[in-house]
Amino acid sequence: MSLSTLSSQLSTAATASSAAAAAASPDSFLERAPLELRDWAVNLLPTPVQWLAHHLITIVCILAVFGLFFAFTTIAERKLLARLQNRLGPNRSGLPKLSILPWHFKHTLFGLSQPFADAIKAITKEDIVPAAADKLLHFLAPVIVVAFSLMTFAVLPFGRNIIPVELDAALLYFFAAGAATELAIFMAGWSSRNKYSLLAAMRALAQLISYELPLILSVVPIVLVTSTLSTKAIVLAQSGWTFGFLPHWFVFTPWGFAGFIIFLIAALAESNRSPFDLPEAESELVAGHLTEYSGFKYALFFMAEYFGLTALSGLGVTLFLGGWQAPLPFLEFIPSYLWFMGKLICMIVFFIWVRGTLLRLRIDQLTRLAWQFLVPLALLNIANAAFWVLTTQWSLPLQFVRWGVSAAIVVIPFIMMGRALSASYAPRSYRYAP
Amino acid sequence: MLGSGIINGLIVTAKNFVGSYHDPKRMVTVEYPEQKTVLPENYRNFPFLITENATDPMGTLRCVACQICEKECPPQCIIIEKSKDKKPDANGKMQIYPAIFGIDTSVCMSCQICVEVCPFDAIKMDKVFEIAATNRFEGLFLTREQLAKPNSYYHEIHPVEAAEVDERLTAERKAAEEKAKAAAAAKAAAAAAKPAVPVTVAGGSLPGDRPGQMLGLQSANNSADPGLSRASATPPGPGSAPPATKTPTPEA
Amino acid sequence: MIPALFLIALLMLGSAAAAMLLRNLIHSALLLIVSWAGVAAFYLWAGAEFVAFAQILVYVGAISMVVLFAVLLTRQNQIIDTVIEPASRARAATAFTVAACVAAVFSAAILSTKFHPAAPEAPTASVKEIGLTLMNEHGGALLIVGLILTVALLGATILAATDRDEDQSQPSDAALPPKETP
Amino acid sequence: MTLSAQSLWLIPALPLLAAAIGAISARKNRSIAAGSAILAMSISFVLSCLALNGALLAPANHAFFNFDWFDLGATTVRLGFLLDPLTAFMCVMVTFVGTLIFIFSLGYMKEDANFKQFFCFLSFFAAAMLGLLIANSLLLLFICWELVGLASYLLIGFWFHKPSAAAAAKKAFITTRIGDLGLLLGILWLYDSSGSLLFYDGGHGVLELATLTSLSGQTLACGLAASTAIGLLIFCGAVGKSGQFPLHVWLPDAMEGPTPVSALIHAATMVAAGVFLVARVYPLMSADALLAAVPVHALTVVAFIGAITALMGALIACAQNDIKRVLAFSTVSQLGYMMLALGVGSWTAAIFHLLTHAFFKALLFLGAGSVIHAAHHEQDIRSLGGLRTKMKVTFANFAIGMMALSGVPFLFSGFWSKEAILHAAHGWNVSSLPLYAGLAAVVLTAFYMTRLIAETFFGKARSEHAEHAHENSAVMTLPLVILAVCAMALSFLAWPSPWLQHQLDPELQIETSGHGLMILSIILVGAGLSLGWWIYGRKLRQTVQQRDPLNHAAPAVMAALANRLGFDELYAGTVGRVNTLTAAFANALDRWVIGGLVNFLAHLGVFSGGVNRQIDEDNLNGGFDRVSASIRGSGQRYSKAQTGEAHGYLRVIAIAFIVLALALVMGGVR
Amino acid sequence: MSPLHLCLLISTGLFCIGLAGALARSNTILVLLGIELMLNAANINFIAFWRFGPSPVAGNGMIFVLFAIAVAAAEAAVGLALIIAVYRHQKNIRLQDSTTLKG
Repeated sequence: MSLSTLSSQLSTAATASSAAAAAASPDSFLERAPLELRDWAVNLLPTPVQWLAHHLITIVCILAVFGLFFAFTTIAERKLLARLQNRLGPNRSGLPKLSILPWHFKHTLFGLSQPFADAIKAITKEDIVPAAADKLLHFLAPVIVVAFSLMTFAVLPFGRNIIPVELDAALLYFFAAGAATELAIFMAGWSSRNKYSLLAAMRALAQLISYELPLILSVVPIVLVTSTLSTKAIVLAQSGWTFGFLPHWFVFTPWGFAGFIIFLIAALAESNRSPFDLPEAESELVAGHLTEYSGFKYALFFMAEYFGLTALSGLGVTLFLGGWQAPLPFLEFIPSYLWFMGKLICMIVFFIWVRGTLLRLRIDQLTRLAWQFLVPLALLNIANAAFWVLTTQWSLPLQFVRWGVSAAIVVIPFIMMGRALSASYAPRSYRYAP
Repeated sequence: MLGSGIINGLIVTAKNFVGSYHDPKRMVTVEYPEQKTVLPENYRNFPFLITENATDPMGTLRCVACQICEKECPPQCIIIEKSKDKKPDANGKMQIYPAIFGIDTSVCMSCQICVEVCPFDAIKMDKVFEIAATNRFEGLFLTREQLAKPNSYYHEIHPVEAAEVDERLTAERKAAEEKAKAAAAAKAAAAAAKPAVPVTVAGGSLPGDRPGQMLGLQSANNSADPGLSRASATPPGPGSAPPATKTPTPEA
Repeated sequence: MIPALFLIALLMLGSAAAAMLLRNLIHSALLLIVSWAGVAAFYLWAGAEFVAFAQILVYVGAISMVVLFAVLLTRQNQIIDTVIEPASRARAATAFTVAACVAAVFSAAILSTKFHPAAPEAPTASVKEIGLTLMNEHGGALLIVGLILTVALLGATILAATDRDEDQSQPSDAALPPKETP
Repeated sequence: MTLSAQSLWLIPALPLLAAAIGAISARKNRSIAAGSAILAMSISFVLSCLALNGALLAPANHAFFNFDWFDLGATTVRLGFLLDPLTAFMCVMVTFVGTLIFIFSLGYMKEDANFKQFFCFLSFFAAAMLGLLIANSLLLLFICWELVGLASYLLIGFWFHKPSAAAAAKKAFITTRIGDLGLLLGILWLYDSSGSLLFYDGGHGVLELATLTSLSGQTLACGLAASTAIGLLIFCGAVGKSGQFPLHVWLPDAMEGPTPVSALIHAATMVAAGVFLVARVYPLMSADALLAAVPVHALTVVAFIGAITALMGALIACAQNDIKRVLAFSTVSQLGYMMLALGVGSWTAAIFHLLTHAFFKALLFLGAGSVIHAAHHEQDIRSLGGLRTKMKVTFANFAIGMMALSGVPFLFSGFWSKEAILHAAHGWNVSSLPLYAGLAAVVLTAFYMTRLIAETFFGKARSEHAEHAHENSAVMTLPLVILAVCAMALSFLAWPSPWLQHQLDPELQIETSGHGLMILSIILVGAGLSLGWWIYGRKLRQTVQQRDPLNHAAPAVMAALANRLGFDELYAGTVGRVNTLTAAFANALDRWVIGGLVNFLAHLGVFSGGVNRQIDEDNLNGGFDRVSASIRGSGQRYSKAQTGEAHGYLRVIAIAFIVLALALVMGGVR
Repeated sequence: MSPLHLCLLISTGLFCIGLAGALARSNTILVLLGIELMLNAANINFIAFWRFGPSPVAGNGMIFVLFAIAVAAAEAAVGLALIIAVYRHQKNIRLQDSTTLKG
């Protein structure tokens, strides 16, 4: 098998999938509504500033939608976590008492206005900067972290035609922008002039760098199979249904499933979520690199973290869960962006669920998981995807062999490595002092 | 297999999630201002003063301003100023009373030492905890008027302990009465021999001269009646009513 | 187009020059990262977006981290030399002279050369074409680069790892908490 | 996605690589050897599937790839790879069963000190076997054939510290060599008369029409056609390797090797190589079929040898007490069946039976291995017993294997393949003796398998080891389950239509002659099973010492059968005796005559070496010393220029660059 | 002055800044970073010639740069590991102090 035949096969697979996607595209009014609205608004303006307005509207939309999304994620997280632990969660903050109204409408709205109360609190709090801090970097760190985590949204296809920037190398862009947030964490830790902040920042960096590897490696199979880096094309490659009800999402293939699991774990670690929230383990370290931050700057870091989580979930949806595609053909009348948001919410709820369930890992367990388990498994999974690509043309009886072998490639190493690894995750039996 | 534990855990929390909506028994949250948990009987936080007369709290404080608690208080949050004059106490005996009695609850550490050292059972621990105030120097500094609470309130919050205290006090009073009677009889006998001299009695029989109380010992050895001492050793149940004679009649 | 180029050049050269002049190593490193980002911006300007993202991913995402770790591990960020040795002053002077000479020679060569006119339209290269070229024409080179990277990273790990003997020479029970009494 | 004939070499190359890795890895490092072996086999399995996919696209097409091996004067020796359904099916079977057995070995050989070597040998064997399968040249086939023999020798003698194992290894090696001598002669004869050893070569191969016509046209002095004689010589090789009648004696002894080896080599794959060889050269064997004049057809011999073997193996199996010996003689008997099928003209039926037999016999052997492992290497069925409740999974799988082997109807693949053979034998118009032999063997097979099951699994445990046996880990039972599923699922290769046979030979016409034979054989199977149960199952054995019920009935016959009809003694008395005498003579010759000469030459060499050293030390060394001293001095002087200042070096480079650039510009070089 | 000239001049500037830094600084990390800058200058040249050259072959300049980036990453990793090893050995990373290997 030479490389050239491989690549030619890849190209035929890609063209076939894009052609299939082009065939089915029901464009209802709801589907087009957001874009039409934007075009209408842009056309109100004079021609020279239209391109600027076009981009500004996009940016503002992303900011508004995901800003609100962030706000409600926090309240949803608190309420869900509470429910997972048999508590009620915040349910007190309601409408402010307006003196102009003759009556007081007393309803707490199930505490839904909590994020706004939190926001007001964060903004009005005192902004403390340590005297010895590197003032400029201390200020820049939260700005950079929010900016870069927002930039990752630019390449996510939110709907059939809604994609802020259509890039050929979108995945590369996503990871490049994501990588820059690590710099901000370092800056935050270093500029605080607090040695615990610095240590925590280095620890956070170690974690982020080790988990960036499985994260990217878990995406490579997708690139291998779809032979493109464009998120739009990847979503299109997942269109269609077998027997009319089995969607062609990558998560429903053995390699895709394994990749999705690796992606989920790495995404959890990459967005500093429990059980990988060592960098800011509130109950152990003070707040890691955020120790010296307060008020709005702290809120910015917090926001960036949720943006990162949302962006990674969006990427996961795009890559493995079929993006904006409907799961069943007759559900296609629901606009694509709603499907995307629905899947996104599912992912985030899953993340919250995991947070409410699992305990925090030790740092040695964390790194061991990445280097001894996820990375080898992800590498194997790449080979698995290559096998999948090679066997695209197999006839029907051999398809079962294909599935079996592909599943075996991930399941057997998973069990074997898991067995070797689970010993190190057992409750420890030694005492600290000899 | 690696990961099965994670899935089990996820199932547990999912059960919690679903259960929290249809099974109110699961919920651990108490919605505080509306609902309150019942505090355990031995709960304590800040001291208060006991008065014998429910209608006029200020009238009959048990406190005689001996200032032992003020001296013993580790954070020194008690301030007492003796009165110049005397007033009759619950037993009708003339006593010095605290002109000023203040406790700074922002300093108090709820150690209960003041209660243990008080020879008159005059200061006890309270159960209030909602003492939030907007002013640290006025709102949290409790004066004599705020501190004084009737004995019935004490029975309400610590029934067992209050019953014991009352029992002991009654016994002591009885002993004092008998002693006084004996003294009166002796005096009568003496009067028969000598011309009578009028003497006021009862002061020396107050419970302050019992060292055992400081160490937290029960006062059974002091009570003359063995039946009463047995009753004090076995505390009455929570539902039992406080002794009817809260204010025993002064001696004749 | 050209004004954008000037802007990018200003960012790139300015931050690089500042990085080489500053005495605070962390600031230098961060400014260098800005400079690398400027290079990436240049690639974007030139239409090589794949390379630009790769540059950001590798330089801003990876190399910068290694640099910062190295700076912190060698603890040079806290020791800022207050005294400048005469020898280093002389070295800086020669360095500046030599660099100026090189710049002069280069610029002269560039300015005196007349290049063939550029192709009428800018070359486009989609990611797919790049991938195919990499895998087909340069497949061997790609393998070798992969090998080099693997060997280099393994070597770097071994070089930077502490020797076992050094660890053992440390008194081990000093760091432990006092014995627990049951 | 298919695999072309050109890249078929990948299939054996991977296990070979694994064997090499196993050979050079450290002895303690178990996981590398085992892991690489299993990985290589699984990848080979995938590749074989690819090859099968390609072969099935054009079943009649013999895709081949030939290449020059080396030149010998004017002649060029050529080798090649061949891809047709026969090869592909065999490859898939070998790699699949091999992978499962490798995994089973992980558990079975866990405690063995030579674990690593074992996997090395296994991989080596697999490589040789796969090489044999893909060969398009009788020469390449023969090379791999001998390598397979070597691997078999190594593996039978794996526990070489046991004298019986060492002896068995030697016996297997030497006995098969006798057959291989015939094969080698056949190959030489074939090369001499046809000038080529390639099977298919675009019209020039030995299996193609031109060569076959000329070969069958030549007649020898004794009246045989040349092709018949060559075919019979080649068949000699098959007789040796497949344990056919005169040379079957090594196969039961080969059970001294570890049980996975028995399963892989002496049940599923290697012993089937003889059948494969005959099927491969089938056009050559059957070239004389149309010649009425010749006194005997090659295939007739094959059929009768097969029939004798089938009957004899089944008979002896009835009287054996070692669980593995029973299965070994059963293997002999089943191989006889396959030979019978080849002989009566239905090579597709033979291959079908080969495939199904590979699965259920591997299953039976692995089941036996599981039992042996659990019972701490207690192999005597009289000492076992009662394992049905202790090892439920093993029992269930073993029972499936037993029913497949006995040919229990419809659900089990063995039934269909055996049926195909009996059908072919029925249609053979030369003689009906093979059919009767086959039918008798059907009864016997069902009988002895029932006996085996009853003794091993039913009743009560009759020894300490059997008492404490318990189920093995999943790594050992999982392959059993997979094989059991396959043993049943392979029925679909023949039902509802003989798909496999059509794939192997698209021109095949299978005439149906009613269901009479099938009903007869079902009755016979039932008879065998019930007879076995009547004798052994009704009154289960209670103690180890209790005599076999059949021994009561016919002690002499049973003693002869238990003694394997005395073949070993016969061979020891004749061939062995002669061999010993010859060896004594050769030993004397070597020790006194050749040894003396060699010693003299060695002393001569020592003397001349001493003279040489004297010259070297005096004259040459001094000169070299002086030269190197002067080089060292100059090196020290030059090294002063190295200051160790990195800045300095960089500066010099930069300045030199400026100077160079200026020189270029000034010199006008553009 | 064509864009190509401009690009080349910019790359010259970057190269010379890197060179001056590498020559002047005594901290080994900064010397290494100066060398990285020079590498980047070379990469700019590749892209410039690819973009403005007379007959660009699709992607060739980019591929050069990709390889250069990969090699630069390897170089940075090894170089910084060496620096850490040197630091552990001699407790500082002044380049002029590392002269153990002189003749």
